[in-house]
Amino acid sequence: MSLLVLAAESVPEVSFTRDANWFLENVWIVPLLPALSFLGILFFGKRLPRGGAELGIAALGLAFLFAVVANIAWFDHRDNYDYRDAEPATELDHSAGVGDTVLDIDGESDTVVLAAAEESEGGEEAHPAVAVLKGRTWFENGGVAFAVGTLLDGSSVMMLFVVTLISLLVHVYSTDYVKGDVRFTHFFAFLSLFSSSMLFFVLSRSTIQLITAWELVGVCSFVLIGHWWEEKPNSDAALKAFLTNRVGDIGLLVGMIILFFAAGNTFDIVTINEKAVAGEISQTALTWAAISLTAAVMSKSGQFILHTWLPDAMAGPTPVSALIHAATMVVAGVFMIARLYPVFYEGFGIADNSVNGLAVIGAVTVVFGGLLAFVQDDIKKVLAYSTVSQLGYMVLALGVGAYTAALFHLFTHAFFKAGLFLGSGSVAHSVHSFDMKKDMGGMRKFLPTPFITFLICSISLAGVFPLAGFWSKDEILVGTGGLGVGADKANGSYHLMLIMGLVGAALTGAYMTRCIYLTFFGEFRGHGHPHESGRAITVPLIILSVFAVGAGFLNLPPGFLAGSAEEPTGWQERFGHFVEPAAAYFPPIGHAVPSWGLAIIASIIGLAGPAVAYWYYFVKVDGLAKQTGEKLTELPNGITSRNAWAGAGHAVLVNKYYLDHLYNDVIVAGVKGPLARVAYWFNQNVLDGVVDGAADGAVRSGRFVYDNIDQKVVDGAVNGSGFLSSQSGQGLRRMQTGKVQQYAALLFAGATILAGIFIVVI
Amino acid sequence: MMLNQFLLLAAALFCIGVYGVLTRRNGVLVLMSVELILNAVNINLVAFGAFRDNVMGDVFAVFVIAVAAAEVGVGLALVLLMYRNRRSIDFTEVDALKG
Amino acid sequence: MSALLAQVVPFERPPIDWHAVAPELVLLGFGALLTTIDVVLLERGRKFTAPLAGVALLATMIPIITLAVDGADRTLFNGAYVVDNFALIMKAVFLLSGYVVVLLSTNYIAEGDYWENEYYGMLISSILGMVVMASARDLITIFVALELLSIPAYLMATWRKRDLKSNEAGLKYYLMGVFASAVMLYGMSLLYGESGTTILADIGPVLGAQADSSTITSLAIVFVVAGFAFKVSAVPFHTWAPDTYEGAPTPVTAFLAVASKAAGFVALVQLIFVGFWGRGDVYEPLMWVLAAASMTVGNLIALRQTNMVRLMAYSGIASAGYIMAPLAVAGVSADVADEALRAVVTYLVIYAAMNLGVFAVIMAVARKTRSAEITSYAGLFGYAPGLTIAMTVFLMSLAGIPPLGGWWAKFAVFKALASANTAWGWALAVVAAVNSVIALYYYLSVLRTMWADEAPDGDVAPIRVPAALVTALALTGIATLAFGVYPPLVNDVADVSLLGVGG
Amino acid sequence: MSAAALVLAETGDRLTRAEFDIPENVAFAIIAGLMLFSAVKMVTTSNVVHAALYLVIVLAGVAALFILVGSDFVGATQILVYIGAIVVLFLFGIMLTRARLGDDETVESERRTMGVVVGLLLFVVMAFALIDGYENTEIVFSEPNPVAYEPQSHQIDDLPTPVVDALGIVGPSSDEVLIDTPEFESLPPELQRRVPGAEVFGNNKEIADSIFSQYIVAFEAVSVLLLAALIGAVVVARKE
Repeated sequence: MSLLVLAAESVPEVSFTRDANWFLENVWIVPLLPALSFLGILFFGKRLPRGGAELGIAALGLAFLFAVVANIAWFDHRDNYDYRDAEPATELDHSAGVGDTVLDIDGESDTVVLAAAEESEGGEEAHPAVAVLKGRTWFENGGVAFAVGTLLDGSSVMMLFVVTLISLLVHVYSTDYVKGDVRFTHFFAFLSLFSSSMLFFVLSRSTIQLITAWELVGVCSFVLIGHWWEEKPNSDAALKAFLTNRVGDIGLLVGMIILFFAAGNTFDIVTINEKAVAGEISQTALTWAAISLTAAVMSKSGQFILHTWLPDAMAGPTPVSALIHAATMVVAGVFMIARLYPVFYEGFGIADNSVNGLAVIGAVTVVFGGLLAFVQDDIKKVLAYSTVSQLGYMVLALGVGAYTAALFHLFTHAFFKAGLFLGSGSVAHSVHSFDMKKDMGGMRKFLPTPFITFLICSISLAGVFPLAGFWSKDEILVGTGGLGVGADKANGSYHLMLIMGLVGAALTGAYMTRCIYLTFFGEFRGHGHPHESGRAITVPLIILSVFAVGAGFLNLPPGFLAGSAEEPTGWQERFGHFVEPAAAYFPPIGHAVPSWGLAIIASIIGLAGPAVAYWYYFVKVDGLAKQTGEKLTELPNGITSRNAWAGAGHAVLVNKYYLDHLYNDVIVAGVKGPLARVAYWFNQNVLDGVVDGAADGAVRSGRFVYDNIDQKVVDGAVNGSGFLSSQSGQGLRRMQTGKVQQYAALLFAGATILAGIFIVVI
Repeated sequence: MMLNQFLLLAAALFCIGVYGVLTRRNGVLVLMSVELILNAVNINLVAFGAFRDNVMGDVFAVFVIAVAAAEVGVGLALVLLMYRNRRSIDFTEVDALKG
Repeated sequence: MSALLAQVVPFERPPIDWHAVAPELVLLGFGALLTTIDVVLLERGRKFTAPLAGVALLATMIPIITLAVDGADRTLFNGAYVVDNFALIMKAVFLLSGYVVVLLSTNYIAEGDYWENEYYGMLISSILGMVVMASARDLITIFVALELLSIPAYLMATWRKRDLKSNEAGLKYYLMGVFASAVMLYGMSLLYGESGTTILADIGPVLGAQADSSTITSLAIVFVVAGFAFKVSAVPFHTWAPDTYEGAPTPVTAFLAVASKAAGFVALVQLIFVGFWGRGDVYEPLMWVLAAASMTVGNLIALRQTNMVRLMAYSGIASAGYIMAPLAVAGVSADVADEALRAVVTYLVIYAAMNLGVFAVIMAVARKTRSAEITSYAGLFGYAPGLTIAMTVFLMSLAGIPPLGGWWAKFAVFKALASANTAWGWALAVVAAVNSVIALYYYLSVLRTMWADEAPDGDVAPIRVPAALVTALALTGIATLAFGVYPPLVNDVADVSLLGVGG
Repeated sequence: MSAAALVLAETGDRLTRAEFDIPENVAFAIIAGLMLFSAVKMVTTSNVVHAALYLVIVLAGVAALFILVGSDFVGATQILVYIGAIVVLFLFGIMLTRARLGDDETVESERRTMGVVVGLLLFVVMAFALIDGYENTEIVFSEPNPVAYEPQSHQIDDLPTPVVDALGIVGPSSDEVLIDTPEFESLPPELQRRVPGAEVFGNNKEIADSIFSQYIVAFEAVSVLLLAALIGAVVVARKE
């Protein structure tokens, strides 16, 4: 770590140039396009043949193309930019530090490319890391310049790709999904604004811009969650989402103000980061700023205990949920940490700590969210809690210093979670309900395409090799550096986080298995005849599942297939190389070395969860259902009644099913008899108990947590504080008696008592 | 003479005025009590003026007297209007607006 | 000693900088013209009065602009009257919000057949008082300006003479106002006694040089602040505000909620930054208590309101808390004082725009529903989408959602509190933060009623909004948006300092 | 403050009001006692007209105090405006609202308790601050200073000894000396007024001068205020 710092100091830290790629310089066009489409749809949408949807799709399409080109340009920029070629910008003030110069005093728009040399650990040739900064002084006030502009580096250019792609697909999907809605045009207008705000957010250069975009994202989500506002639960949910977010926003505001003063009156993100890295900001200020900002992340990114709005937000239309959960809104919190990573890194002492606020919150959220997903009957709520859990992974990763892993998981998660949401939407669309137990079941027959894509995305989410989720989750687990994994422990050893992460992995597979069984297998329990969705719905699903399969290969761990840990080649660490800034505004984080052992163990644990769930649902529940001919969704009785059932009905019913198989086995291959008998005994007496117990236990603990902690304590606290303030408002209201002389008494007494206190005390 | 002779007398008048303001139901009496308070202030101002040996206190007192005249005029107009609307000048009855 | 000169030197008029007092004179001239027209033309003059009042207020802006362009600080009458940037900006705020109030009043007063000529005469006198207040740096001038702006306002609040509620509103406002000014006067008399002068710039050094334990000064500061805390409706001196707001004619309510409150703050700021400067040990904790109490009590009671105007009254009480908050840390250092002053001015300017906007919508809706109950706003989106969107913008701005003006106002307050970097400053920031969440809740409830509920009785006839109200809505709406989108508009004007800061 | 008093006392032969302390204090005690009694009666009597008369006594007492401390102008204004106009207004108010004479109202004990508690609390706070702040502070009355004087000759006999000493006049006591303006001005204020022929004013001139210079804006504002209050009160109070 110190080596890195030294290396960075040994070469000229900063140089400036004016020759960045045109697409990188003018990336502000990307958020502008959907913003224009918002206005266009708002004013002309109703008069267009497709109610404005075409405008939104066209804008997002263009933005997507722009983002793709910008990504390609970034590859080139990132790899081939040589600070030695850069001409110093002589007209800029050299006395200013890195990033200061971008506050164009003259108000002219310049592009300033900021570079610092990175010396990789292997001692190979220095890779310059550059961020393309472009800005304009918005206004100056009290000697402080408020700059607006774009800060483009690997992470933001990656986000551009994700946001525009997901948003484009959601737009396309929505043309079918909300067809015929009363506020069709309105919906598309805000979908565009939502995307625009998020794009604006990821490109923000100053903290002021960041806050504005953050709030805009919040307002758009409020409008979209409450899209069907005529029903009270929907507008309640929107209100709750907004209010909960507001709590965090205050944290954001306070954190940014602390940083503003601590970093010497600047809103510039790069400057703040640099000063944080260079140790020019006091530790206290950084810690408090990090804590305040963590509050913001907790509300925005649905971290325990401010996550309660997220499941409620399912009241919005499904495409909105997909957008919120995959690309916008909830990842804003994670991205904000990444943007101001030095603040968190130094503020929480991530490098030399083994427990910090961020990591703990993330770890708790991973397990907590996973457990909650078990007991939801609403398919979207399963996915919502799953998002909570996965966001926990991202925050955990950032908390343990695995920066790349966090962004990589954000990247892969965006695809499979969007795929899952849109898939659930297509199922729900055909049965007009989100209730898995009441109205779904056996959907694979009716909806083959959504079934396949849902399955692929689920497997990816569960982290099964070699789908996208495997790679990103594995990287996070390695990044914890816990229990001796990851050779370079530059970021401390987070044993607890590793364990929680593994538990979460097992839970993820399990609840998704349950969800798939309840939705797609068994007998159809709903009414009517579900029908396959149209092309506008299936095509986005297919595209997303392709990404869900393949996105992981963008960041193969070094040493995989070819090369070695020291010399990654080809696709190895491509993503990390792409997003991780190696510059003075980024902390010198260590990189964990992947471990085959951990990957295998994690895979086993990760598969154990689904295996248990598979056993429970596909084998036992399904078997029982077939046996009795009932439409079962759970075993009629869990482990509680197992003792009474040991030799009776349940056992008989289940056992008979297996006996048939076993007898066949015995007959077909008689030699296997004894083995089978041993296996059978083992099955009946050990495995069955363990499996049943595990599945039942998970469900029960999930139910307990949901009922007692989530609904009663957390939600109760949130609602209770509202109730309490409302009640105290009522009490205070009684002071207002309407009698003028009592008012006068209050006036005189108030003045007297205040005066008395001040006379005596001061 | 002691400065506090005047100031304490003024304080007492002030508090008697406050008592009147808080307890009288008759609107005109409340306004009279207000005059008591304002006169207490004037005693303060003039006493301080003598103590500080400049005329600012006296000038201030003259302005207070002038403004008090305007205030009384307006106050009596309001009380009169109240009487016309309600046939009563009992301030304790005025409590339609509350909460 | 000056007395010696007096014997030989006959009275000579002190030199008067006519340019400096030109705004007051222009306003005074128009006010006299208005009264003369009333006396000469009687009823025939009615149609001229509203436009003339509007012209009067806009014409007064001209000398203010010339003074601003000139830029020099002017001190008159031994420092009793000062024309500096702060004064000019606040005068502009008073005049422009007065102009919007004229727009709001035009149809209301004419259609209600109220005493129109006299009404605008009252309005102009009151605004004249405010304009004087912005420059007054002397206890006597502040007192007289306060009375000049208050007494016509008492009368305006009761202008709907036959309405018992209006009557009650005026009476309560008057009584509480008189009590508060009595308390304030007592405090002023003590200030004069302590320092021997009424000029704030001379009082400052005297108080600053005192020992920390001057009980008289503590009593004086608390009493004087209490008088103005009444004016800005800070808890516990707020009780009049909800009742008066509800009962008074709505344009008058708007006037009280914006201009009158701003005038109170102007006086408070002048007193604190010039007169009490150096006694931060007294006014800082005092402001802290008042700010925290106002925010909390105002917001909590607002949660339970069913009447829109009362809701705005409590929201205004809470806002008063926000505006006072920076004053609670103003004495930490000169830099923080600058920051606090900027925050107060920024908040006042933006608050004027958005609050007047809310009242414009309330008046427009009341033209149809004849009610200010929140339930009567149900389904507004269905038949008056324009008004609904305008109200959404104003309420969101009040709640502090970017990129609307109100957000900058809140931001300035937080920034000022943070810049002090004291434990008390941070604590107040936390109180303000919690409160801004509570505030959002009731604003959103109103919005939900407007957007989501069904119109009562299914009455969806559109609202016809007269031109004057449309103008008012447009002005305030554009200002609210512009302040948020392009903050330099307000930041540049708010970049002021007071003459005489630091004694 | 006592330091300031000492300095003044050292200036020597000077007729201050302090020398008349005893009669003035007696007068003060009588006036103050009467005022307090009347004030208490005013806020407690059940007869509204009596209350107005008690108010007159208080107001007259205030005027007397003003004159006692040498603020003749304010005292005169007090009598003219308060007793001459405001009390009359009150009486009109009482008549117009036809308040019953006699047992006008009863004060409930709850309200009385509230009033007593707040009033006493207020008095304790004020008195504590005043006693703490101005304990033993004396008002040192200086004579009203403005003096008008035309240069003229005087018999030395007619001149007070301090003046003779101060001007350093020597000569037979029957001689006439001319005291011109520069000489007159060189005298300390308390001696000036003892020069025969010097006219002494109250502080009226000073009050007038400062109202029309330093407080001119306030003065103009008050004029607008009175007009506005007049018009507004007429609108509100008149019948329609």
